[in-house]
Amino acid sequence: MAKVTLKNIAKIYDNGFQAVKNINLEILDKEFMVLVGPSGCGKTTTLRMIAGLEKITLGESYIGETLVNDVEPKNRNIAMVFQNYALYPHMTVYDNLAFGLKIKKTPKDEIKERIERTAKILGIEPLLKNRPKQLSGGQRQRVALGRAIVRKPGVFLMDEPLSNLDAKLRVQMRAELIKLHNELQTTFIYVTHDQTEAMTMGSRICVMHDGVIQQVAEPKTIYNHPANIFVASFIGSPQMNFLQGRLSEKQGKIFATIEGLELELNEEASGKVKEKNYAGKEVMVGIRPEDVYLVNDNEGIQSKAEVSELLGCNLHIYFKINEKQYTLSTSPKVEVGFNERIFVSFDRDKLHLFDKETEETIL
Amino acid sequence: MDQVIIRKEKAEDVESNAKVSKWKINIKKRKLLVYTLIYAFLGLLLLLSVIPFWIVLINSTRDGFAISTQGLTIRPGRSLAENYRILTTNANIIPAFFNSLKISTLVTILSGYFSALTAYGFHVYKFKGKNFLFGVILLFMMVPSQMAFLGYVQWMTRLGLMDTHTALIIPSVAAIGTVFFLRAYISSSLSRDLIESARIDGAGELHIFHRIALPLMGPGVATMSIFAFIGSWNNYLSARIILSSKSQETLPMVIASLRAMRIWHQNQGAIYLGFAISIVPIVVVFIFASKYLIENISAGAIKG
Amino acid sequence: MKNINDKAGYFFITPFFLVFLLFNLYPILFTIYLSMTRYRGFGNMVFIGADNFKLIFRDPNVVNAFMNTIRIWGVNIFFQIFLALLLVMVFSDLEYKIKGLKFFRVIFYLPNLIAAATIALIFAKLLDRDYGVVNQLLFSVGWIDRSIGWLTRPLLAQMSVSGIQTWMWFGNSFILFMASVQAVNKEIFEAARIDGAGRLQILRHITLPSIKPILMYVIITGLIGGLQLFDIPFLITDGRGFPAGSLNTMIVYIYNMAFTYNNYGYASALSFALFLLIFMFTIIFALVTNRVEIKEYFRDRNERKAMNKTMNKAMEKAMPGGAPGMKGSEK
Amino acid sequence: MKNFKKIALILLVSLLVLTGCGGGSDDEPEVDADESKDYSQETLVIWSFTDELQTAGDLDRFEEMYTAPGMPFEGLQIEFSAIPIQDGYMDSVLPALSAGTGPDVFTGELDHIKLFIEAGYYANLEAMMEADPDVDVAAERADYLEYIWQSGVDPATDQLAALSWQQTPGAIFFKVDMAAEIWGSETGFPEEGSDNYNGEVSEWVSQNKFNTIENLLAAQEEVKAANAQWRLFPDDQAVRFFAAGTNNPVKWIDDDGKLNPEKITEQIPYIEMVEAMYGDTIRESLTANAAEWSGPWFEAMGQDLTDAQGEKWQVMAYSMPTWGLRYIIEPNMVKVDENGDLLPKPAEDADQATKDAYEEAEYKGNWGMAVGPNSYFWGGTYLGVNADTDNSEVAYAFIKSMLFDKERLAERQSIDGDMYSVSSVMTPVIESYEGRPALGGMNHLEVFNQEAEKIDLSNITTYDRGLNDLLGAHITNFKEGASGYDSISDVLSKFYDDVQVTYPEIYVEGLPTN
Repeated sequence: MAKVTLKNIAKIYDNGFQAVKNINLEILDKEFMVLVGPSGCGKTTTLRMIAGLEKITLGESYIGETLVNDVEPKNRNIAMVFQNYALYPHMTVYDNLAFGLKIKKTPKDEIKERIERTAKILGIEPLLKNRPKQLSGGQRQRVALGRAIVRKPGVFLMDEPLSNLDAKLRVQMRAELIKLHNELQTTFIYVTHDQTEAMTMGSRICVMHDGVIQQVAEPKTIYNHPANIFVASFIGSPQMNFLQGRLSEKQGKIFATIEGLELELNEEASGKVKEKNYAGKEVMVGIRPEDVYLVNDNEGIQSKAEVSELLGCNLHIYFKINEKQYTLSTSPKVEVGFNERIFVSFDRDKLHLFDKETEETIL
Repeated sequence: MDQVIIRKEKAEDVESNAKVSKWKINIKKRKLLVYTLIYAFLGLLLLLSVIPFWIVLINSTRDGFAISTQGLTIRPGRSLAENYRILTTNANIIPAFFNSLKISTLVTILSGYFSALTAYGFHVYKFKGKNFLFGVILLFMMVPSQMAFLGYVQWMTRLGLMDTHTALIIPSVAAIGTVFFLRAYISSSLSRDLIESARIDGAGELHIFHRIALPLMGPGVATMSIFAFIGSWNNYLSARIILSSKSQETLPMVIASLRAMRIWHQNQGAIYLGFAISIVPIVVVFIFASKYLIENISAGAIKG
Repeated sequence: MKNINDKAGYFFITPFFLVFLLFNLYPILFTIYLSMTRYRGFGNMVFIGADNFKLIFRDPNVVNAFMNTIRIWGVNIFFQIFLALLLVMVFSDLEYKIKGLKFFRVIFYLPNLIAAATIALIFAKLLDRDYGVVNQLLFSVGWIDRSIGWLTRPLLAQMSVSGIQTWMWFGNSFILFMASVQAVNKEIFEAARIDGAGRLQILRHITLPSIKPILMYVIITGLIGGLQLFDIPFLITDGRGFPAGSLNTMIVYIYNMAFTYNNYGYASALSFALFLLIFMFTIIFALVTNRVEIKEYFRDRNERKAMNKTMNKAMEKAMPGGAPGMKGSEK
Repeated sequence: MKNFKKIALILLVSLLVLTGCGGGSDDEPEVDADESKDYSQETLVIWSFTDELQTAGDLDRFEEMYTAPGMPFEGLQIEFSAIPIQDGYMDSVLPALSAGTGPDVFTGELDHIKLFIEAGYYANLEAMMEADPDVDVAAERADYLEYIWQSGVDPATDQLAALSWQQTPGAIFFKVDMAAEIWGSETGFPEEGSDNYNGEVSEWVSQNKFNTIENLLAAQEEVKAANAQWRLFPDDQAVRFFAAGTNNPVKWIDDDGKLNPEKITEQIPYIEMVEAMYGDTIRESLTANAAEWSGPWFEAMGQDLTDAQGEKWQVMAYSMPTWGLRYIIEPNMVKVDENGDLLPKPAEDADQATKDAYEEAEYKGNWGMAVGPNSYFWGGTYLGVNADTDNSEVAYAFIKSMLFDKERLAERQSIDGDMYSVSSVMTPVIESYEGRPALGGMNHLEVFNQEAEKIDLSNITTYDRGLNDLLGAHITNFKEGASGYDSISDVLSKFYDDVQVTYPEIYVEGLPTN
């Protein structure tokens, strides 16, 4: 059983800096949990506290049912893949894989057998006699993974393991890691700042910001129901557009007025707004670029297309309303010229409403 | 480390909490002990490193009688002036101090300037025989200077440079190690584009070296210069071999001659004052430049 | 690529080479010439060919000086490295983060700054059998009941010099080791920790291998320095290498041979032999530290050769008459 | 000999007091001054291995007579350097001389000057003397002791190159009261009470106890047997002068220029004696293990020696030359007050009156001066002029002011009480000598004079010091039981190894190994 539980965890450095503030998180057995957030959000610190590489200042950390606050890393039944791979430069690949096992005094035959099996899984059998220096980035990455796998840990900790790979390799490794997770059936805790990685790999995602967990949920939920403006803006590319909006109630129906455009909210949203008493209040309206439409003249907000980027399957158009820049994503068939006048409207079912003060979602 | 793992009871009972907190206290205690041991060890090494300095400084202010009868103290004595008088009447320490200062300063300047010049010449220009000449330098880097001291003495004798400071100063124009270091340094600190753009601006070659290259090589030159200064200040063997008359003596020579003096046993305070005079300037130089120097020593370790 | 100004390069390196020829190269050649003469410091230099070199093999003092050096060096290098490693362990510990690295680096380096001449005399004073502070202290704590002849008993004198050398150099080694440990990615130590390595295992499997080049450097330069040790043994023993010749290092021996016994020719031959010895150690050092690189170089070369062979064969097949330009293009 | 410079340093204090006394003669000396030179721009450079020339007032005297206003070398500067031998006098002077940058006047001990002469570094002094109407060479030669004069002659030209005003025979100074306690009951030991009691005891000891190397060793054992805390000598350095054991020592180098096997055989009894004398601790040793010139070595002259463990030891005798009595032993001898009670040496912080009173007080007079198995000399400063000097007239004038001004020498002798090598100075002094209070009124100059006559310096070579050094190192190893030194043949074969590489030109096969 390799459940990981963090109870009121905090990390305060000697200089007073609070890297992590009161984190509560339960990572289930065999789950692929991704900790994501911008740099400095505390995700790596959290991971390192789970690994035992950082002391926990406050709170309790459990692996399985065991309190591990003061347990040495080696006794936590974990393995970790580091951002820079941390391969032992003076050892061959074989010795790198064998190191942990040798220290545990695993019988030689077993070490050999386990390494061979691992090497096979990762396709690194021909590299076993080489030294890290002679390997390419992707190969090193596999060896680092192999070193973790070979130990058969209860929990895999990965600290931005793909960030040093080139874009193409990264996509490939992403798929392999997911496959690996399915094969190994072990708990993965994966730290990244890349929201795409988070969305594609995690069975659940924990979004962090400023040492605080913003939201923990499945990728779909995070995308569709971001808990606050931070999560909404952090997840999704291009970024969600945020506009000032005003809610009003007319004959029992809730309308949102955005830059002069009045949209009627759907029933579910209206219910929430009424329930939380937001009618008549200013709110922050979020709308993802793919939910912004180009409409016929005078049927939406007037704007001017500034830049358009063709990405192949999508076309991103950057436009300005009241000097603020927004993005929309549409079919590449659309042709919009530079400085061309356009009119935009929003999918009323996909509006995200946030409290202006607390930045929490209303819906 | 400790392998004890405390099982957390499902029910949050008081006893278990108490166990946990007691264990935490034990860990705190042990950490304190480890820290105490480590800092005690560091403190001991620190003492060992500075105690001879401390003894020298304190004893240079005490009279010989107090030193031999009262042993060590922390309190400075009041015989500094008297020790100074005894020392200067018995040993030429002040002229020697200035001789050393003169030699070390000139060595520092010459080795810094000419090594920069040479390193620059090797780095920037592509002339015939360049690789051969640099190969020669590399080869001779391995020849220890002591190897040639007898030939050097005979050669200086023929040149009439024996017992002159010149014989100790001039060789610093060809400081092989410094050239080698600066050539490596220059390739990371000076871009060829800069030189070429200066040429396009119409600057002469020497002008470029003085106005552009030298300032950019500054930190590297400074580091090697400080080492050159320390090395020259502390140089004993070649000074002893080259110099013979009292008026030319350097500080280490005078210090070495204290051993043969009557005051060695009788006026120990004066002897210690002599040590202090030779140590203090170099330590002061070092304290100011230490951060810089140690980083460069460290950088050398990583490259090496 | 030729630049119009490249001739100026000669101007830049001329002063260096002038002085180099006159003050470095010529004295070396002169020493080699002297080593083939009988010369007493005055009168004629009598050319005697290799006689002086033949004498070296019959001179037990050379062997003694070398063995003395090895003993002094051995004890010194052991403690120097031991202390430096201990300090590296202390300051690189992942769990107990020890403060003050910068401060201690400066302090531990201090002994390295002082002239060996001064150090020799300070310790001659401190270790003096009758008046020395060290014996005074030991007496006052009651650890000894009889003065210890730190500098008068042969073995003790050697050990004292070792101790002085350790005192002078441990800080330097520590700085070098620490720098090379810090240059290693910290993650590697963490990885080892997660792999289950304890402190000593980390030291053995991670720290030591990663500082190996600099460790070899310290060991070999220590040995070379030991062979050239002069100021300390010379001044501690009033220039004689006593007691019992135990502090007779090569340079002290050469110095006395030339300036006390006025045998410049033999002294020069000894210098030259010392140079060869040091040169040998330097080469061994270079070979040992770059062992892996050298092995890999040869492996690569063999692979290249093999590849060239197959390529040549293929090319021969493709165009009979050889592969023109294969060699020329290398240049 | 090598430690001579230490004495010179001790001279400093004693003589500083006395330098004021040097009076000048009024007649201006005859000088061959060079009219074309502006002497105020010139400098006379003098190097010596002691600072005696300065402390004894010789430089002041020269300035007064030659460089003061109105004198022939008016305005001339004098640059004097004293470099102790242990501090590398020879290391400094030899390269400087061979580089041609040497001093105008430089001194040396006997074997040094042999080297200087052989290398041609000294100018022909005799030629300068002949050119000087003031100096009658033949008369000077007759006035100077023959062996002192001979040892400064350059064999190449048969002319004088260097000369010394000193003669430095040595003796064994010992405590008479201790001798009486040990040997008082033996036949012929003088009765106490005679006027020349100390002299008689010295005579008896010289003839019965110190006369051969065997007896010298036996005497040490007798001293130790008589009182377990007593030792004859402070350490074995005291017997090194008696290595030959005879007044006709063999030369180190035989006539065909090779190492002399007989010299080796001659040294063996001495090596055996040194080995027998040595003990790791004082208790085991025949000496007090107080090394020459160390603190305890000085202390033991006048008081009990307390070792680190608190045990007390007494030392009876010191081997010292002429200058040793005045500058080394007497300052450490015990003094007595009017009642004959011991007067303790005042502490450093004592008031001036106490110190003065101590200074004034009389010696106990319990020392004698005996002669060892052979006569020996120790030290002695020879003067010569650099062959390369540009100021030979000045350099010569300085030598002249030191060596041929007999009034000055007599005055100088009266201050330092040394043995001079000039009979016109010494004869009246010895004749009128009233005896040394410190030696109980004994006329020790007479003894020194007799000893000096027995000394043969003709066999000294430039190799002597080097060979003695090399052998001495191995003897030290042997007596201390260093590994590889099991017998005298080990010492010798290792010594030969050294000779072979150090002085290959004098090495021969087949030297004796035991």
